[in-house]
Amino acid sequence: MKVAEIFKGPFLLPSFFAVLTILFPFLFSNYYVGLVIQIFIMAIFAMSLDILVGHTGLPSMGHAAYYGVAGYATGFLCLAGVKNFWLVVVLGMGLGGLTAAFFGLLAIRARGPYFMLITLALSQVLWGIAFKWRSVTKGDDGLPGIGRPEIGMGIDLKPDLYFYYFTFAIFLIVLVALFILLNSPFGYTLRGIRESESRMKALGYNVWLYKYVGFIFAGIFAGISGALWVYYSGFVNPSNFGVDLSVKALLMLILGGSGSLFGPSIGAGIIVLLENLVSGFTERWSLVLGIVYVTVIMLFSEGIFSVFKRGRN
Amino acid sequence: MAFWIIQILNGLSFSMLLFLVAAGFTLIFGLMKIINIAHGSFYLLSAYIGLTVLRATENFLLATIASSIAVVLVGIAMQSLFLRRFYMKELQQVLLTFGFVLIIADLCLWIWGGNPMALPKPSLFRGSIWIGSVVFPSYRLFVILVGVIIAVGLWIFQEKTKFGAIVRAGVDDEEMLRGSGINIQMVFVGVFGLGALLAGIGGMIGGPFVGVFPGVDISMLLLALVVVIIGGVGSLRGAFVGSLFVGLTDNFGKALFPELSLFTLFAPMAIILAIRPTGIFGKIEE
Amino acid sequence: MKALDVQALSKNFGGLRAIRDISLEIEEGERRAIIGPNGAGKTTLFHLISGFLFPSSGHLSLFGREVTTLQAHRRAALGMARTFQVTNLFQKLTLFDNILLGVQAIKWARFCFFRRVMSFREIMHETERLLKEWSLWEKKDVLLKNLSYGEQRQIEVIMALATKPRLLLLDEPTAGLSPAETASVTSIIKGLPREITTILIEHDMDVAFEIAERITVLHFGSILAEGSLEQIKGNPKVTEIYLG
Amino acid sequence: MIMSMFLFSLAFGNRGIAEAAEPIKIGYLAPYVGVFAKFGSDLRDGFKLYLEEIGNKVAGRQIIFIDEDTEGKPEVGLVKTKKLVEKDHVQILAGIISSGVAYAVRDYVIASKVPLVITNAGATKLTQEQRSPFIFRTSFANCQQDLAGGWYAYAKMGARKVIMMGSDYAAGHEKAAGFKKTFKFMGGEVVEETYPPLGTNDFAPYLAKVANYVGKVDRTWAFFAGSDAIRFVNQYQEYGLKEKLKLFCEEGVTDEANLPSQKEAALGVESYARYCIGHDSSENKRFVREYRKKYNYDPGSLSEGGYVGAKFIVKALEAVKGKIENQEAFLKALRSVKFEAPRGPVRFDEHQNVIFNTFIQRVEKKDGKYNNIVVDMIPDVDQYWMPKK
Repeated sequence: MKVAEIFKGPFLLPSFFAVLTILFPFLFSNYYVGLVIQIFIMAIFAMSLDILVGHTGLPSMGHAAYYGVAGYATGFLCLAGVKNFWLVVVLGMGLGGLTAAFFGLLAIRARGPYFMLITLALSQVLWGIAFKWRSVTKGDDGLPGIGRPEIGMGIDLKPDLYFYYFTFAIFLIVLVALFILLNSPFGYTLRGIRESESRMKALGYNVWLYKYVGFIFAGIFAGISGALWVYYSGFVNPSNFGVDLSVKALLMLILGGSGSLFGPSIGAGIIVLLENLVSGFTERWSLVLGIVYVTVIMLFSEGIFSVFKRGRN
Repeated sequence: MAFWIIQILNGLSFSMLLFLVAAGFTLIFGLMKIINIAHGSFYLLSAYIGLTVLRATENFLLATIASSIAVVLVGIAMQSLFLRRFYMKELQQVLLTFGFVLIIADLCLWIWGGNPMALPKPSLFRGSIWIGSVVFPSYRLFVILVGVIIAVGLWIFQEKTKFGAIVRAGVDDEEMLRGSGINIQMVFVGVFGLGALLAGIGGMIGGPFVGVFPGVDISMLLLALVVVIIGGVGSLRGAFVGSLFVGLTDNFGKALFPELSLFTLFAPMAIILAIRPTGIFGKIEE
Repeated sequence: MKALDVQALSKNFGGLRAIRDISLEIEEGERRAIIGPNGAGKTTLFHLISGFLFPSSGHLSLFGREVTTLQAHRRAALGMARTFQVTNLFQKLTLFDNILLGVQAIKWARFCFFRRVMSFREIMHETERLLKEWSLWEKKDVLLKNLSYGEQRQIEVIMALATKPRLLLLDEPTAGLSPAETASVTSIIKGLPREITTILIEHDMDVAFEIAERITVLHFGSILAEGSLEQIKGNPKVTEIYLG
Repeated sequence: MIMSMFLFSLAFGNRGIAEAAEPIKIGYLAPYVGVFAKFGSDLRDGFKLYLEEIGNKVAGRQIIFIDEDTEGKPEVGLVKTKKLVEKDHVQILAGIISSGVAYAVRDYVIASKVPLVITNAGATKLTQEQRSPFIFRTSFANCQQDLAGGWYAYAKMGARKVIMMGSDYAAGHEKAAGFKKTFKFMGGEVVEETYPPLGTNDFAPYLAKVANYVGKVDRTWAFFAGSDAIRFVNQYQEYGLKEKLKLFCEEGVTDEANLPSQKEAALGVESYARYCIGHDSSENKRFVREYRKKYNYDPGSLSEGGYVGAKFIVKALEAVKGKIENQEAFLKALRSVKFEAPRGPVRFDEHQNVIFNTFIQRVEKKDGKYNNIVVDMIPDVDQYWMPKK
């Protein structure tokens, strides 16, 4: 499919939204621009998790581990004076991947519920280290004062408006990268493993190796969102490893529909909007969110569009 | 010398509390293969209800009964009305329990407010006793006693009773159990209720010294997770050994090298995860 | 050169001795059927040969190479393919994707993660050829779970062939098929090129005799008898265990 | 991508608020959950008490008080600050209990050019190396009264050796540093320091260690806040240490907010404080009377901190006749505000941190109620205070 085809046919609807999001900052106040930046970052995080959950059938419950590692790396590098964005984000991705490489060795042996338990436990080990190693991570007070990076070409990312377009660009790059990765022979193999590991073994695929490499890819892409978040908020602390973060990413997949290209982004959009707008209306926003999550899972357990999909085939 | 006795007793009292919370968590995971994120919420709810009843009646036993009944009902309702629909779908069940964490936590915040509170101790155990030259609160001995009694009770339940045998069979091979004609959903409701009861009693026992405050649900969940990973997933024996290990290490860690204390909890967990992912007594699920 | 050489193979599950000291030699290009009543250990033997189970004792070599403790996917890479007694395919993927995964399994391209599958001409054409050859091309975009049981049994065989195996293990390929479907699957297997060694597990004696040249009869985990079609037909012990 | 559609319909055209005598919006940040929950509500009640005294109006302009819960967590505090500035367009920010939250929001506050009047968080660097014209503090720096306390312990209490226990977060370490600086300057020795984590429920392991030092050191210095302080003081007595090894702590430990839950365990405990309810000035007596009338509980140092913070802001607004939009003039006016607060005369030093007298107080029981009474006073203590040897 040549590039031209991408913006025809099935991609008409998303490209309409792309244009809309470009005009967005001129229609809304800075607060909503900030919200959409958060949506982009969370969408990248959810997409990275979907490599595992949607495509390989590995339900990781500790995905915040790689997000947090890249976040702290960004924090330390920035406070040490490293201003260049590309250097920091590559290091963040590297560290995310490295952590995933180490955790993958421990987790990939297990299956299903045990895999969930181990990935959750591993992410909490990092939370414990970040919380307790005060001399380095400053514990719960975290690392404040992380300035916006430089990306060369003379663009200053301090105002949220520029950071908005920058994050949108990174989001598109990740979207295309994942589109290619998940439609490559490697991507097909992951989905084969999701459907039946024994059949893939019989065909001659080294199933463990593919799961392991998939796990590392998920860590690398999660590293991007971890670094971006710390640059956006200017702050990192143990909560970047939080259980709630890993679970929220899973909810985004369930809500938006895992295993699809735009599912994670839709889920991210809905959940980030829900959290921020609901808290604007009622003080009991956490109660409302809890009820919404339960209802959503009860009704659309295969994602919000599964209701339509079920109708189609 | 008294220093060591005090520290061991401190550690033991915390271990028993951890056992109560971890035992329920590991039973639910062992049989139903789901990580019950809302397990800490049973602790939270039970402690708050217990506090209200205690303020009204000053009777610790009555408060424990009331809070336990409430928590068991919540547990059974959660399992039979919601989790049951997603049988064999672990991911959806776990995310459902996360929704319940938010609901229960915010309801408690709404009703009891955000100020951390401690349950008054039962009148019998308000004083302190002398051990050698140092004073030790008698309530903590009570906690150790309750923990041991419940541990023995659970052991008898698991080894000797029919329902206990069914649960053990389920933990070992749930498909086979289903095949043998036993109504698996009833077993799940029973186990979930039992898990809630244990965490609820933990809430009452922990109320006076750990206290109850927004956020205690997640910290209790994490502690249960550490205990279960170290002791072994799905086994009561593992939960007991794990809680002893965690309770004592945490206590001695804080006493001897405080700046590393939380880390002394997570380091052993990481090591055990590396060597044997399902813990000392857990079953390797390849 | 021997396609498969099994020396004193046995497998115990706790107390149960599922496979008792089996020795078996199959020449390259040969068509062997393994028959026997339920519980004789046929599928367990298949799992041992294909690497899904590891033996308690004994040796196993494939095309002259020792594979006793080699992992399943490494044995498959040596040119061994198998089907499963219980259909084991990718239900939520399309028929095209299923076959594609088989075709791609033996190509280096399978490791590529930076180019889309559609850009690999030879994989796409090979998949198309296979589907057309088995006249399933018009159903290429149908999700597998929406295909009939008979079609799925057929696809199990196609999937195995997609990896261009030298040794093909067929685990009850005609189980649960209608007589017409059985006939078509049997003719497909008979039509396979001669150089592919085929080992067939079959419960149905007629199908076994139709396809295979030599028969091995398994009984309670050990070999009761082995020989040409006539020898097995005439063997009293065989008829006894079947008619019982 | 449906969020664009959703937002498009929701918030189009929320620009251009009506001109008239625009209200002045004050964004208030305080924790209403967790360890600092009680302190958070005290801080808000004190702040609101003063606003009510002036009828919520300054120079004809209505004051709108928008309140956000930081949950005492730095990451949540930052999100809520952004919401107040970007969504509610507040002109002044005030409040913040925890030093961790204060450090987390500093850069954003300066970048968005909204003045922040801290009414409690003692984060030292914010009025020292990291000071800024936009950041004021009306409560205390995390070493200010601790410097006076360290000197007092050595010079007046005759303590030579102490052990120190502080909460393991920014304030804990900074306050300990202040006390240690003057105590060592005078020649005292700090035998051991331990920092239990914030939100420690069970002090048993640490207290068993303290028992080893009975008879070997003269005092236990302690700083804990909110519910940690309640549990610490109660368990300190439970382990029989109150009589054997006297406490000398920072005001937060036996603050009026904690006394109802500590009762007997706090009796006789001495501490150094920037505000003492027992201070007999006419302004303090009026404040305590008004506070009890409105909220029917005793004002602690947090309540007074909130009250004084509000008064500083309003006095500055009056000086510029309510023209908050002219920020330069408002900041200049705020810097030069001086008045008699319940705790005594207050003014800003050149780094915009408040100067006040430090009290030495002790918990006494009078007709069934527990309150702090003034034992001594050290005048004019600022954040760089040092004793004359």
